[in-house]
Formats: sequence, C-alpha cells, structure tokens
Amino acid sequence: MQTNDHILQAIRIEKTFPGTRALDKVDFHLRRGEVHALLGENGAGKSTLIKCLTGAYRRDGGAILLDDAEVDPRDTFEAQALGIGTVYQEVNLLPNLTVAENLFLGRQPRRFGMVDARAMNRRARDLLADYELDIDVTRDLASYSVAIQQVVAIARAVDLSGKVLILDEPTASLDAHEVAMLFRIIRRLKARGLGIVFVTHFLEQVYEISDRITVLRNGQLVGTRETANLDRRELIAMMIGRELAAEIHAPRAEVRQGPLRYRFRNYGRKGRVRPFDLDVRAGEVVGMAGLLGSGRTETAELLFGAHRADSGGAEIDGRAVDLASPRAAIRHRFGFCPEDRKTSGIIGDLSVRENIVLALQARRGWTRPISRAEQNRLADHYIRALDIRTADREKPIKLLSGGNQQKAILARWLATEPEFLILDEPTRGIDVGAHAEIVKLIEALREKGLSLIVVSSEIEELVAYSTRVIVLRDRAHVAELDGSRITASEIVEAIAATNERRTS
Amino acid sequence: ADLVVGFSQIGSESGWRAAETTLTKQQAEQRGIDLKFADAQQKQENQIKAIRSFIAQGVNAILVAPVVATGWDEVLQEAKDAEIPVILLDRTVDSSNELYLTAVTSDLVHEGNVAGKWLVDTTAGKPCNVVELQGTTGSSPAIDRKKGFEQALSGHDNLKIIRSQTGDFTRTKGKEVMESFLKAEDGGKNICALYAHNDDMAVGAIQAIKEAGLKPGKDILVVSIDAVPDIFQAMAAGEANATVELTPNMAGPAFDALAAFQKDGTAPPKWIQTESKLYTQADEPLKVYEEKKGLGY
Amino acid sequence: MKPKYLPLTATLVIFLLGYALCVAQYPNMLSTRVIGNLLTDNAFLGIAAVGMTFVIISGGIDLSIGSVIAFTGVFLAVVLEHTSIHPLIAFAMVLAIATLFGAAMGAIIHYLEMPPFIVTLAGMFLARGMAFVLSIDSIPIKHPFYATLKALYFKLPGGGRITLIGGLMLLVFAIGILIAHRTRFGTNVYALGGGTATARLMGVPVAATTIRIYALSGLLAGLSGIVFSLYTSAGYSLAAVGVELDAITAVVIGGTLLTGGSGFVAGTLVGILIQGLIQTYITFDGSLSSWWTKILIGLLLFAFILLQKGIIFVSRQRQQRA
Amino acid sequence: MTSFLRLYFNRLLPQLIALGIIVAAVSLVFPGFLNLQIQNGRLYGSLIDILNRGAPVVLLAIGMTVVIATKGIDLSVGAVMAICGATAAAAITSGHSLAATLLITLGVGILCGLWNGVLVAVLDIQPIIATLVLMVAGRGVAQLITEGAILTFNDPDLVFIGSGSFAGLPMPVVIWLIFGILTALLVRRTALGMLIEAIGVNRQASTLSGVLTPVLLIAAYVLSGLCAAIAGIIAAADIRGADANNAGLWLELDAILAVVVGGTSLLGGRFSIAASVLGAIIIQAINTGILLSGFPPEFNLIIKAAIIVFILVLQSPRFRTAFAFLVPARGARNPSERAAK
Ligand SMILES: Nc1ncnc2c1ncn2[C@@H]1O[C@H](COP(=O)(O)OP(=O)(O)OP(=O)(O)O)[C@@H](O)[C@H]1O
Ligand SMILES: Nc1ncnc2c1ncn2[C@@H]1O[C@H](COP(=O)(O)OP(=O)(O)OP(=O)(O)O)[C@@H](O)[C@H]1O
Ligand SMILES: [Mg+2]
Ligand SMILES: [Mg+2]
Repeated sequence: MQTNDHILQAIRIEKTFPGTRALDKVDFHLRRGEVHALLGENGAGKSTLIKCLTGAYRRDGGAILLDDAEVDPRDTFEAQALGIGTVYQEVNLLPNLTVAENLFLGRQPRRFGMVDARAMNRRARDLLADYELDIDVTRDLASYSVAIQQVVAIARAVDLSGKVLILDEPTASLDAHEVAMLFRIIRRLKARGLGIVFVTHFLEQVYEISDRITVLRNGQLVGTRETANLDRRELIAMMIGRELAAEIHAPRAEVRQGPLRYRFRNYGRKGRVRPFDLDVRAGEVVGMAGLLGSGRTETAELLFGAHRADSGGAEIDGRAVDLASPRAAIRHRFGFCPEDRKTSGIIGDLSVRENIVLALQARRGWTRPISRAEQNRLADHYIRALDIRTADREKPIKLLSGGNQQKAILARWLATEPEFLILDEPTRGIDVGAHAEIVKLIEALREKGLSLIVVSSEIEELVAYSTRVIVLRDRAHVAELDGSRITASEIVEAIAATNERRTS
Repeated sequence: ADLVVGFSQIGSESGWRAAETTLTKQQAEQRGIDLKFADAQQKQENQIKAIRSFIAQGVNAILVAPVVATGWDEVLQEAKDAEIPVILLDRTVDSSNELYLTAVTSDLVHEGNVAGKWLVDTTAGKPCNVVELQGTTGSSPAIDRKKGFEQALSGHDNLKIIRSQTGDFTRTKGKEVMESFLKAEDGGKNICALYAHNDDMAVGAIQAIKEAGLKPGKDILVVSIDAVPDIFQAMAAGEANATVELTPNMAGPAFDALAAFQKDGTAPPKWIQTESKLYTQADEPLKVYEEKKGLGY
Repeated sequence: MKPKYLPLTATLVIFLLGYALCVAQYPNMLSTRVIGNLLTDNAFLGIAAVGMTFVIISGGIDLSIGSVIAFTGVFLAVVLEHTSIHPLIAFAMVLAIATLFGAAMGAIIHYLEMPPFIVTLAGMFLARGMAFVLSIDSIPIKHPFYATLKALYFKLPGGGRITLIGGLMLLVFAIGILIAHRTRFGTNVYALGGGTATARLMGVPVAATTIRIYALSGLLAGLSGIVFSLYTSAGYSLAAVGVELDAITAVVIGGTLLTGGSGFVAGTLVGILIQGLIQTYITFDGSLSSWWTKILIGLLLFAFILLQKGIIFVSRQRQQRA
Repeated sequence: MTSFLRLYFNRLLPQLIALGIIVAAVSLVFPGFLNLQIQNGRLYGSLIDILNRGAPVVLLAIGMTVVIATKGIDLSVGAVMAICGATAAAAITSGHSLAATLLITLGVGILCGLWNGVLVAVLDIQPIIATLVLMVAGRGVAQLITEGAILTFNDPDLVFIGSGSFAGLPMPVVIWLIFGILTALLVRRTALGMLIEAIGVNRQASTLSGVLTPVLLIAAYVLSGLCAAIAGIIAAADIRGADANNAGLWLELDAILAVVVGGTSLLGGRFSIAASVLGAIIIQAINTGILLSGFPPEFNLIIKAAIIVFILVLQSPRFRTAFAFLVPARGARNPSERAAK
C-alpha cells in the first residue's frame, strides 16, 4: 500500500478519561477520495477519535499525519486552517448567531477591516443554494428546525474542508430527501479528492455511500475493511462482538388490543398544532410519521402537557382530565422522552443514578425521598436492563456517549412505571444493537399493556412496531394507517400524497 | 412665589446625617422656603447631577453637603453663571471661594483636636495607650479627625496610639474591631483609652468592652465625636467619657445668611464655623439626651 | 421586525414614553440643558457600560469597573500632582494599566477556569485597594490641560451643552456598535455567549477572545476613569462605588440577556438614558426623603422591566398569531 | 457509612486546607490567636470571635447556596437584613413580646424572599436584576422604618440573641450551627437537594420530568429571605439597635464569595451547605486576621483580594489537576475535557 494515497493517518491514538479508556492505541487511515465509515456501538469511541483528530481533545498519545507530514492541531481553529472541516455529533452551531454568521464565523468577508455583512449574506445564500435551502440567512439559527440547522452545519463543514471532511452522525435528524442531497454533495467532494469520514448508525447509508469501513469497539480498533467485501451480518458482529439475533423483526402476529383508554377530542393549540382527534388503546403503539417540521414534536409535547392545549379535551378511561402541565400528565402515568436530549432530556451534571430516579422522585414529592439503596437498585437495574455503558452509576450523565444518554432517559421513565409513554425519536443516534433492543423494548412494553406514542423519522422502524401510524403535515393530522396498511410504501405514499396536495 | 432652594444631601449613611436632613427641612419650613431635596446616595456624581438639575429647574439657591472636597469647580461655575447662590453645608470644598456664597461647617481637624486635648488633660501625664477607631478609609472626616487628634497628642509622650483600624463609622464594625483590639492587647489590659471618629463606633466598642469583662469609661476611657443622643445615655451610665458636638443644624445659619444676602446683597463671611462643643459626664448627659432625642438622629 | 430587535425597540419605546410623561409634569425637562446634562452626567457610566455590554454578551460579568474608575482617577491625580508628566501621557499610561488589568482578569478566567463573577470581585477589591495605597485623600487635579479640555463643548440653543465627555461617550457607543456588529471579534463575543464549548468547536479562539473582552472592559473602565477625573477634576479612592451595578442595570434594561449571547450596545445607551431620566425626575420632584428615593428607584426599575417584558410578550403573541 | 464520611471529608478538604493555612498564617503574625479561655461561663478568644462575627455571612451563605444551586443569585440579602433588623427593633420597641417580634421579623424575611421568588420563577426575570430591585428599594424600606436613625432597644431577651451565650458558645454561633444543620438535613434527608440541583443544571429538563420547578425556585428564595431575616436579627441584637443604613451593607458579595470559596459553582447544580459555611468562616478568618495583624487599614482590601485569589487558584479545577498529588482527587474530572463536552 502506498502511503501517499493516504491523506490523513492517525497512528496509535490514545485517550483516557477518568475511569474510561476511550481510545486504546487506535489506528485510522483515510485515503484521498474515499468515503470512510467509522462505525461502532454507542460509546465505542468514534466521537472521541474525531475530537482527537481535530484537536478538540488533547490526545494522550499517538501521532497524526496529514499529507504524510506530522500535524498537531491544538484546537479546532488550527484544524480548520489545515483544511479539516468537521460536523460534530450534537448540532454544534451557535443558536444565537444568524445563519450567515454561523457559516462564516471566523472568516467573514471584510471590507476596510469591517465585516461586509452584505457580501457575507450573499455568499451564505449561494452556499445554501447548493443544498436546496432557500432561507433567510439573516435570521438567528435558533429560529430554524434541527434539520435545517444540521444542513447548515454540514454546509459550513464542507465549505471549510480543503482536504478532509468529517461528519459525525450528520444524518440523525435528516429525512430521506435531505440525506440524498447530502450524499450527492459527498460524492462531488469525493471526486475532488477529499477524504471523507462518515459516522452513522444507519447501515443502509453505510452501504450506499462508503468505500471502506473502520470499526471500533470499547475504544479499540476492530479492523478496517472494504465495504464491498463485508456483509451486513459480519459488520454487525464486528461492531457488537456477537451475532445479532434478528436485526429487523419479522412482521408480528396480530396483536390483541386492549380497551380504549385515552381519548383526545378536538385537541390542539393555536400556532402549534391544528386540533385533532386521537384515541389510544391499551397495548397499542401509535407511530407518528411526517416530514421534518410537520408538527410531530409539537403534538407529542401537547399530549404531555408541556404546552397547554387551548381547544378540546382529554379523557382517560372515560373521565375528563386536565393535562395542564407535565406534572399533571405524570400524575396520570404519562411519560415523555423528548427529542432534544441535550436541552430537555439530560441533567448534565447529575449522575446517571440521579437522572434515572428523577421523574419517580418528582412524582413522589420531595418529602418522600427514595432511599439511596433503592436508588442504587433502580439505577443498577436499568443500567443492566438497557445495557447503558457507563463506568459506574455515579458518572455525570453528560460524560456518557449520546446513545447511552438516550437509554438513561428512557430508564428515567420506565422507572415511573408509566401507562402512557410518549417517545420522540427514541432511536436517534442509537447503535444497531441498542436500536434493536429499543424496538424490542417497545414491543415488550406494548405487550405489558402500555399505550405508546412513538415519533420517528425512520419509517422502517415505525413499520416494525406500530399498530397504527398517524401521518402529519403542516401541523395537522392528515392520515391514519392501520392493520395491513402499515407498510413502508404506504407511509411514504401518505406523506408524499399530502405533499402533492400541498403543491397543488 | 416662595423661595425655592435645592438641597443636595450626601445620603443617609448615619443617624447624624438623618438629623441634619430633618433639621434642614424643619428650618426651611419655618421660613416658608420650598425645599427641593435630593439624596445622592454617597455619590459625588449624583450630587453634581442634582446640582445641574437644580440649575435647569431654575431654583433660587442651592445648599450642598459635599461628599468630597474636590471636583466642584465646574458645576459651581455653572451655578454662578446662572446666578444661583450656593451654600456649602457641613463640609467645605477646595474650589475658589468666589464660586460659593458661604460655607457653614465645623472644623473637622479642630474636632479631633478637641477630643485629643480632653484626653491629654484627663490623663495628665500618666502613660496611656490609645486605640483608635477610624472612620471610613479615605473619607474626609476620617482623615481630618485623625489629623487633629494626632496634633493634640504630639509632644505628649505619655500618650501613644498603639492600634488604629477602620470601623467604617458603623456600630457593628466598631464593635468587631474593638473586639480584636482587646484580643490583640492582652485582653484589653494594655489599653487605657479609646478614641472613635464617631459616636456610633464608640457605642459599638463600649459593648465589646463590656462583653470582654472590662468597664468602659473606667478601665478604658472613651472619647468620640458627633454627640448623637445614644452616646449621652452611655455617658449617663458612666460608660463613655466625652464627646465633641458636631451640630446637625447647619441649615439655620445658612438660611439666615441667604436671607440677608437676598434682601440687600449683604455678603456673609466665607466661612461660618459652627461650634465644636465638648460634652463630658459633668454636662448632665441625660438632659442633653432628652433634648436631642426628637431631632431625627 | 425581527424578534431579536424586540427588546431594543421595547426599551426605546419605554424611554420615549417615560420622557413624555416627565415633560408633561415638568415642562422644563424638555430643555436642551436637561438633555445636555443627561449626556454629560452619565458619560463615565455610559463608557464603562459599553465595556460591560461586551462582557455580558459574552456570558461574563465585570464587577471591577467601579474600582478601576477610582483607581484611574487617583493614579492620574497622583501622577499629575507629583510629576510633570503631561496629562496625555498619563492618560496613555493609565489606559495601558487598566487594559492590562482587564486582560489579566480575562486570562485568569480563561486559563484557571474560574467564574468571572468571582475573579472580577477579587479584581474589584484589588483595584480599590491599590487606589487606597496610592492615596486615601481626594486629590484635586489642577493641571491647565484639564481646563482646556473642559472648555471644549458645543453649545446648544437654550443653554444646554454637549461637552467633550458627553460627545466622547456617544463616540464610544458608536465605535462599540461597530465593533459588536461589524468585526470578527464582535461576532466572536456573541459566539462565546452562545456557548463556550460550541464556540471552541467552531474554531473561535476562545482564549484570545476572552482576554480581549476583559481587556476591552478594562480599557473602557480606564477611559471612564479619565472621563470621571475630567468630570470632577480630582482623584478619589472612594469614588464610583457601585458603578458596576448601575452599569449592569443599564445593560440589562437595554435588552441584553445576562445569560449572554444576545443584546445590543445601542440598547445600553437607552438603558443609561432611562436611568438618568429616573434620577432627573426624582430631583425635579425634590420632595422625596432619602428612603423614598431608594424605594422609588427600585420600583421604577421594576416597572421598566415589567413593561419591557409585557411589550415583548404581547408582540410575540401577535407575531405568532400572524 | 465510613466511606460516606470520607467522601464528605474529601469534598471539604480544600476548604479545610485553606482555613488551616489562614489560621496558621495569622497565628504567626499574632501568637495569641489560638488562645481559648473560659470567661463569664463562655468560651473567649479570637477563634470564637471568628465564629461569632461570621454569623451573618454564614447564615446568608446558607440561603445563598441554595439559590445559587438553582442557577440564581440573591443580591438583596443585605437589604433584607436591614429591613428585618429594623422590623425587629420597631416591633420590640413598640411593646411586642419577643416571640411576636421574632415571628413578625421572620415573616417579613419570608415575604421578601417570596417577592424575589415570584419575580424569578413566575415573571421570569433574570435573578440578578430581579433581586437588584429589592437590593435598591429594600434599604429604603428599612430606612423608612427607622427614619434613617439607629433604632436602639434594650429588651434583654432580644439582646441575648446577639450577645448571650449558650453551652459556652455565643448565641449567634449556636443559632447558625443549629440552623445550618437543620437546613442541611432538610435538603439532604429529603429529596429537595437533588431536585434543586436538577433545576439548577437544566430547568427545562427538570420541568419535563415533573419537578415542580416554580415552587422550588420560590422556596429557594424564601429560604434565602429567611436566612437574611435571622442574620438581620442577630446583627441588630448584637449592637442593640437597628442600623438601617449600614446593616448588611455589601454583605451579599461576601455571601456569594463564601459560596464560591465553598466550591459551589455559580452556574448552578451541585451544592454543599457545609462547604459554604466553611467558606464564610474562611472569609471571616481573613477579616479578623487583618484586624489582628495591625496593618494600616489602607491595605485591608489588597490583603483580602490577594488571599481570595490565592484560595480560588488553589481550588481552580486547572490547578487541582496540575497538583493532583496534593489533593486526593477522588472524583476529580479532567477540566479541559469537561469544558469541551
Ligand atoms: N469528556 C468525557 N469525560 C469522560 N468520559 C468521556 C468523555 N467523553 C466521552 N467519554 C466516554 O468515552 C467513551 C467514548 O465516547 P464517545 O462519545 O467517543 O462514543 P461514540 O462512539 O461517539 O458513541 P455514540 O455513538 O453514542 O456517539 C464513552 O464511554 C464515554 O462515556
Ligand atoms: N423547513 C422548515 N422551515 C422553517 N421552519 C421549520 C421547518 N421545519 C420545521 N420548522 C419549525 O421547526 C419546528 C419543528 O416542529 P416539530 O418539532 O413539531 O416538527 P417535527 O415533525 O417533530 O420535526 P422534527 O423531526 O424536526 O422534530 C416548528 O416550529 C416548525 O415551524
Ligand atoms: Mg458519538
Ligand atoms: Mg420532532
């Protein structure tokens, strides 16, 4: 193998966090003009490796070679200057700056020493035009959806990457259309000879776009293979260290549904969700499908009382209830895993244990503390049951990898033994193994008689566990599929059909 | 119709100052003067602002109790340009005396001097270690009262200031600092007299002395300045020995001078000095207390 | 209108409303004298508040400015009193010291990862302590150059004046606005306020920016100290106590969030004017005792904040409806 | 249990070391510093003075800790102290019994806290500004009660609170010890502590988890008001008078400093009441040390600033990792990584 077709090489990278050996002498070689998938379970060390490459973390050992010359970026600024553009895992842009400022931060066009805002905005618009995004670039980034933010982050990184582009789970909050667009851009960059590192948990995407695959497990390099020579089963085995029983579930047997328990009539809130009717039975999983920004999250928040409904009413078991606040909803045994786990999910500085017991404790009230022994028991139970990868239960949750944080929040609600569980994108950023486990878990909860509402952008997944699927568009419920009509193509068609109606 | 007079007061940092405000208002009312009162909350910039807005309002005269001596030239000049007479109360400024009508003040150095003289006379040559409670570091009463006291003591080698700390003019700090003086000087056995820059600190210190098991007024002589009512109670109880009066009635003479000036242009002397009267236990402290009690201290 | 301009507009509306009310009661308040005074009297506060605005937008706070103002004044007075150094050189010296002082605090905040509140609190003690050590007396500055500077003003019809320092404040605000919105540094300040960790990942030079922000605040506090010494022709170690709180209040009334990341330098100017207006109103009224003055200032502050909240709330609602 | 104690000890270790250094330094300058004797049936000495004089700041720091844990700050405590001192003096001089006086005063403190809490939790005003309103207006209210004068009283029972002694300790010390222990038990033996920390770290996520955020926020400010009330009573009783102008002046800064010296982050979250109490004692030790040292008062501020910077540098996460061998770094984290996450 010639060395000079390697654009970026990482040699025996080491990184240790207190209690965790995040990277153990990992080698990673990126060729010119290839898309290289970096895979592994949650907490395998992918993000850590990337951060070591770009100087966001100081590595404890090892060397980095860019174009065969040793480099040592001390911070991301230097990495950018070297031509390494990166999209980090969480949407890492500044919500308080405008879209244009985010795109050109640190390299704004200047005239007479002053930032030339007009030129900057024009260039920002041009840049985003490549991504079929026609938005007002002078507005704050925060006013756009996560998806748009993600596209902006990608556009910025691409624009910055002269040699190497690193994408850490860029597609987690994108829908199919946007993913296709991203892939078009990646292919174009690849043709220009850039090296592209691509982290994702969607294996379909790996096979669609990548040339080679490197797999990490528990901070160690498992191996690097040509994508063409690695079949899916083998890849999963490399990632999780064992064979996965059945990755996608066979269509389940006809489920027996319980009694109708939750009735929402004409439920809605001005400016957020158009009033809708919704009935949920015990032992039912209602999937919610729709394009980005179609109002799924807002529906979920409304049902949980995070926003108060201003029309219609809710009934549980035939009795009218007022879901005015999350507390009220929790009293009726609701649970809610929010979509944005960083801002509305985790309590970063608190330990995994405290994060798990929080909701249960809040429901019991402050005067009836859960004893430490009981907390430990609960935490250990769920850490085991959901396979949360953490050094110990006292680790601050913010130090866990993204997927493990998600599982801990799920554990928080399971600990309250809910009867009505609302999950907003529960599998976002979760590895294949855990993905399968969560799908299994949803099934198991349904069989236990829970009612679930699951918002997901992964249609395959919705098909796998939903007993009914609701399709949203423009903040309104527009279609409902059940029984045999729950298939990927039917759902896609329902979304598309409504789309056509929009254009006509 | 009425005479409108603006009064820029420093603030309300002590009981003495409250009494001065009360008396000024009383005096104005007696004379039918419409008094515009502005509290500067201890800030010179606020006083300057207040004087400027008095000028903008077109008052007939301005009273100022300046928080510091420096920095008044410009605003006083503006008042002069607007032909509004300015009278200084309680403290002077270092501007040219052309710029104001008169100053009604006591002499801070003199006050310290009176207190020092009393101590010199009382100790009559016996060796005596003095501890000093200073006012707020940097404030002009603290600087001048220290200076005057030291002047009085100079040449009397029997008197030595062994410790000097700031008590910020407050009772709490006076008590706290005295406690540490007592600890530092052999439980207080080493201290013969206390000089406090104001009565409030003295009152606090007296409590500290008592709590340390000593008798203030006997084991440790107490002399302070201001003559607020509470110190007379202490004197009546034999716990304080002497205080130097700083009268809160500065406005009376000021208004008189103003009236004379406006009637026929009689220019008052540039400095109307108030008396710095010494009170001791011999001056019927209880009677003085009753007199002063109602003045808003 | 863009939602981010709402707080700024709300503040401006409130100021104009308040001013109109004052004028209705005291017609004299419309005079150019009052307007000139509003600028001159608040010049030092305004200049310091510009620095504070940058600090707060970046998510920090600077409690040291009042002490730095006092230190600057005492330093100038001592130098001009005891040496024959020309004031302009003394100005340069003291600005350099104040800037270095700020930079040092910024460096401690960044490199030792200590909260700005505490670092600058220590800075506040230290700067005032230094002033005490230089001199506890208030020292007049009699240098003729001061007189020259003070004689520079622009006369308005009606007896009001735009003085040198009032003009300087406006200039500093203008430059501040340019820096905030038209330089890379300015954007970096906002970026820090949006989240230090994210800003670092996006390649913002966090260390340099933090240090520069506090250096800028120090520099402006120094400049404010010079203005204050011009204003009072003296140096005094007890001067400008609590100015930091006034500055913070002005910044916040001006619509800047203390959590950082959003705000406007121009808003701070309106905040300063609102505070000045409250004070002027109270002096014009002139019937309040010391205590009622304090209570009223507090209540008016509260009323302004409530009004601002109200205006923002109502227009948000309306925007959502639309 | 022993491991629990060890953890606790480790948490307080930096503060204990800092205190030790200061005490050692002061006793070098002033040898009598460590002397303790019994006088009039109570302990007497500089060390006791520190505990006694530190009482107001300790009390304020207790309330401030909880407020800061919710990611707030309470600038009004000094003014509330003044209000409550004035209330107590006014009540006792107008003939109310001690019990009634205390009840009224504590009630006023709670009311002040309620006001702050409502501003922060319900009207959603930023804590610094919300409490600034009461900081400015509160001192005016206090002066309104006393009319600017020092309202003196001689009620022996009330005076006892300030300068009496119980079990050989000055009353203020007894009060803050009991109150501190009660508060610590209240937050740690119930779930309050954890819920408050959760709010401080992530208010939105806590609300979504069903935590009663507004009520707890208000409760934090109420506690702070209550602490200020007790501190105000002690300060007034100590000098037998309510000094509305100066009582508690700038003490809010000392209280915040105490909390930070105690190692609680101003960004909210994890807190320790014991550590804040230690922080307050450290600050008082500095103050008393300066008084005993006999330096001219011009140097007070510089000395204080220097010592504070020194302590904070000792505590700063960077320094701690650099000198991890000095301080047993149980649970210590890598700071740069923490910041980068
Ligand atoms: N700042 C940190 N301090 C301590 N431990 C950390 C820190 N960051 C990451 N870790 C730990 O290092 C390991 C690797 O984490 P990393 O984020 O690299 O995983 P990942 O492969 O990106 O996972 P995911 O797919 O969930 O994003 C995890 O065990 C995590 O808990
Ligand atoms: N393309 C877009 N342009 C402008 N605003 C958008 C767009 N997409 C979403 N939004 C806004 O972002 C918010 C997202 O809505 P919501 O979270 O309910 O949608 P969702 O279906 O859950 O989508 P997501 O998968 O992004 O969570 C809405 O307020 C919407 O107005
Ligand atoms: Mg990751
Ligand atoms: Mg969503």
